[in-house]
Amino acid sequence: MTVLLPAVVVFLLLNLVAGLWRVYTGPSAADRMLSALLFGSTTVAILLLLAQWQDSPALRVAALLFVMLAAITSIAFVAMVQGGAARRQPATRANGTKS
Amino acid sequence: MSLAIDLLIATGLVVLAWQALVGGSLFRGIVMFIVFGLTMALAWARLGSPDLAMAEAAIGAGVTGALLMIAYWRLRALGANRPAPRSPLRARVALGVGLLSAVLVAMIGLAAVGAIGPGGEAGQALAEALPATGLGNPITGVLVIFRNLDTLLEVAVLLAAYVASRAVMGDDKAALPLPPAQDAPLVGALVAVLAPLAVLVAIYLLKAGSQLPGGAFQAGAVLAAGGVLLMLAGRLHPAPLCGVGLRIALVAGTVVFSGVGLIMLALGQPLLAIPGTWAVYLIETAMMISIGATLVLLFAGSAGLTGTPRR
Amino acid sequence: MIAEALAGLVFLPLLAACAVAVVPKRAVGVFVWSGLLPLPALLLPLTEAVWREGLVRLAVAGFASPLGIEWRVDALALVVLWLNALIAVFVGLYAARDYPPGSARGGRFWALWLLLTSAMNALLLSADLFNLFVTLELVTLAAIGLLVIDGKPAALRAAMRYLLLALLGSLFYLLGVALIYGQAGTLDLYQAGERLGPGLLPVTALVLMTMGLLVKSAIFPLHGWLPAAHGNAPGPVSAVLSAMVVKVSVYLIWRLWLWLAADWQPAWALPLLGLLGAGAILYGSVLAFLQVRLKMMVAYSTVAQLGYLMLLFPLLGPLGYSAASYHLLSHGLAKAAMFLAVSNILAVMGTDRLDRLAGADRRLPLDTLTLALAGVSILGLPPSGGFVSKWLMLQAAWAIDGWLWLAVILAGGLLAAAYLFRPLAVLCARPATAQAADDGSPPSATGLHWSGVVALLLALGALAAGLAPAPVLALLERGLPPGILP
Amino acid sequence: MSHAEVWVIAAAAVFGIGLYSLLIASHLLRQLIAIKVMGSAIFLVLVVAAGPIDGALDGLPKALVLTGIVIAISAIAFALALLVRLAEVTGSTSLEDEADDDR
Repeated sequence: MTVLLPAVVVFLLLNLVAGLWRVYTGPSAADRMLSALLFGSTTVAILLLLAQWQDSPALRVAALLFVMLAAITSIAFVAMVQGGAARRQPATRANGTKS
Repeated sequence: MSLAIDLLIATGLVVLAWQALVGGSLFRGIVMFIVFGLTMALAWARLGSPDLAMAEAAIGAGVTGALLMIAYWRLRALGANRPAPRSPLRARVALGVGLLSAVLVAMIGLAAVGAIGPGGEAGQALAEALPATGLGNPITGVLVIFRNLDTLLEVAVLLAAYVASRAVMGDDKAALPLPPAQDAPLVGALVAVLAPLAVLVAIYLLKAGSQLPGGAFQAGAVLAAGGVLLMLAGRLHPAPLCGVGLRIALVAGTVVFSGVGLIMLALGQPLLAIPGTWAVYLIETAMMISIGATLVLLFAGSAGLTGTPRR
Repeated sequence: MIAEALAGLVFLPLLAACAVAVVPKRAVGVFVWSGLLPLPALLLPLTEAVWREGLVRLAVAGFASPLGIEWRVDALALVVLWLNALIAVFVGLYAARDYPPGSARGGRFWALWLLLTSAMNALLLSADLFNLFVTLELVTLAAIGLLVIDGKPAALRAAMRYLLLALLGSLFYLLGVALIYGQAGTLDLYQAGERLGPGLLPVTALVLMTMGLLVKSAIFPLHGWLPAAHGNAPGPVSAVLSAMVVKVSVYLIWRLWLWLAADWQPAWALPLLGLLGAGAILYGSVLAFLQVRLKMMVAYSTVAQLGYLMLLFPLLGPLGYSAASYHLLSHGLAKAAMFLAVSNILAVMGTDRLDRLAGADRRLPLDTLTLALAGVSILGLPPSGGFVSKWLMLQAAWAIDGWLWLAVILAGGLLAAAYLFRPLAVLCARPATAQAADDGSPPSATGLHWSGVVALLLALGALAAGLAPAPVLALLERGLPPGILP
Repeated sequence: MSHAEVWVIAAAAVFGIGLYSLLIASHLLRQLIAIKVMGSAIFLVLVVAAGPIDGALDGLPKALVLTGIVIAISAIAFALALLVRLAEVTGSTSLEDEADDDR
């Protein structure tokens, strides 16, 4: 167990790197936001594993906080993109098409 | 294995900082910044500070990210997001300065880490003094009892930020535009669950803060996140005037904190002495309310808030 | 009694600011004045205690350092506290004309004004490196909020630049604090000074913190943000920015070098800091002379006068210390008076371009007088506070054979004469179309408004500082920094 | 390489990137993010450089960082309000294109 838990953490961290690639390439704002959300969920998993492995149960509360904030961020994003669309400004302008 | 975890997170921080700050579109930069904040939270978790992990996630990434997004949205609505070109010379100088500062910080940081002596004298004093207070969380102890002047002034900083933002807005401005709320069925359902949950979590964090990680700042940030949620879902609207209740909420933290401290002085105790655990809870509750209210108002970019009658 | 006075200095304005934010508009005035007017009275028992004991200490919350935060008031802190109280009250009285406490804008103005006053008092009392960071941030935010209160585009841009640089300065300061805590294990300024020695890390930390504070105090060559900010702020705000806000950062630099690093300050850096000051004096004076706007001229004059505060480092000694401290006090009073007078001129004449101000003395006799009297002190002519400080400074330079510094001080005085004489000559000149100016505008009532009297009082204060410097100098002598022997 | 060294080097790199970006970015929003990121780097240094006490990291700097986070968000929130107002009045989101009016 002492080996398995950190190994899973490393695996999840590598997972994040893959997700990061998506945030990097886009191409649409929604892609980026979606992978940022994925980032949030994976982080929750990492925090829960760390809580077990480092024996610090308080990290579970931090994980709970992450879950709640991720939901709120997603709503903020939806409002932002729809709000932009409602003002007849194409949401794609937000991502600047290409870096 | 644990070093591998640290290395991965640390590398992630560097890459994300680069992604957030250099090149690419501004919007991508903001998203990357939020992800950077979440990674910082992981770093704090690895450094054994769940308190900071929570604060970083809620304030550093969550609320700051929301503020940056709304500012971006407003700037775009103003049509003011065009980038300006830079001279290549300046970029080269900047690269030099950046590299130099990184090397400098690394050198002095490594020297500082290498030169660690017996550990912080103040930190040891903290560990010795904590049991007498009845608190289990040293961070809450520092913030509310041992170094509470910092905390009090910091709530005043938040108040100053709000008043200064109001000063920037000027008289004539009712409120800055928010993205128009959409009637999405899912949003309504989510809000119905999340808003009460935010209050519940905030109260839990406040309650837990005396013994476990948590406390007024994290709780206030969660309340603020709830308020932002209500605003984005169109349940709360920016208003040109600040109601009395809201105004009291804004200053409650400063007033209750100073009030307790000054009453103790009048009773012959030291200035800002905290009489007991009940006072800790009282002060933390007031601070939570102030922090939440101020952050929501800063997000709204307005003096006050109004609710919407049900449609 | 002392504890109550100390608490009052910070908490009275702080709670008044909260009250101003909450109460209805018509009640704002009461809280504003009850937050400001008692401040000088609170300083009286404190002055007596510092005079008697030399140092007043208070452990906030009952926890002494290293765990808690301590307040320490010595002679220097007391002098600057007095300056802050006088500026807050007198400039506040002046500001009550532009921002009536009952108005919508007034509420925000006064909340920020009181927060700023409280923050500066807290900063001056504190002996804790991190607490100083918090108070510095509060000072910065409140000051910039005041700067943009009229919403002028030029002020907004200046405020943005000021804010960015101030935040950057705070970061450098905080990095220094991190290193100090890592080495000394305490945040108390005095304790940390004892724990540390002349190693690489403490010196690096000192340099980092100083860099951050140099940005915040706009010392040449990092002064770039100051003229635009001080030149475009509303009148009373310019006065407090120039008289106090930049000064508290210099005050902190002094604290760091002469108290924290008293035993291990790198000797090579002292002339370097002096050179920065010399550069500020010469560059600021020349640019002040070249300005076409009166208010910008006064702002560049601040850049120049801040340079004298840095000359303390090469002239380190009892004389240099008294001179620099006295300069801080007298310049604060004179510059505040000057900005208020210029603000009146700007309001009545509708412009502060020097080429359009000919004959303004007819309409604004009082403000012209204030400008001239404050100029006497800035210039360093007897009898004025500026004369005392510059005379002491010359003596200090003479004593150590510092010919370079001597030359800079003298050149600064001459340049100040040049840039101050020019506007006065313009103001008192008879315009070519003298009849038109005289007929069209009878002496304005605004010129005799009590706000003008307030400005005059400040200028007279700067003069009076030259007539009776003995008590203040004696007080400063009692609180010399460690390592400086009388 | 010890854990503390990993964090310090990462913090140094983040600080350098922040300063670089602060100097080259022309959009004020980006410059503000740079300041925020540099602040996070310094917080890391503050906690790590304090060194451990009885195996765990010193608790005091953590409390300082918590204070620092709240101050940082206050400053950023005000700066954003200032930025939006600046864009509203002058149409510009940069300090570059100035023409500092001497009016």
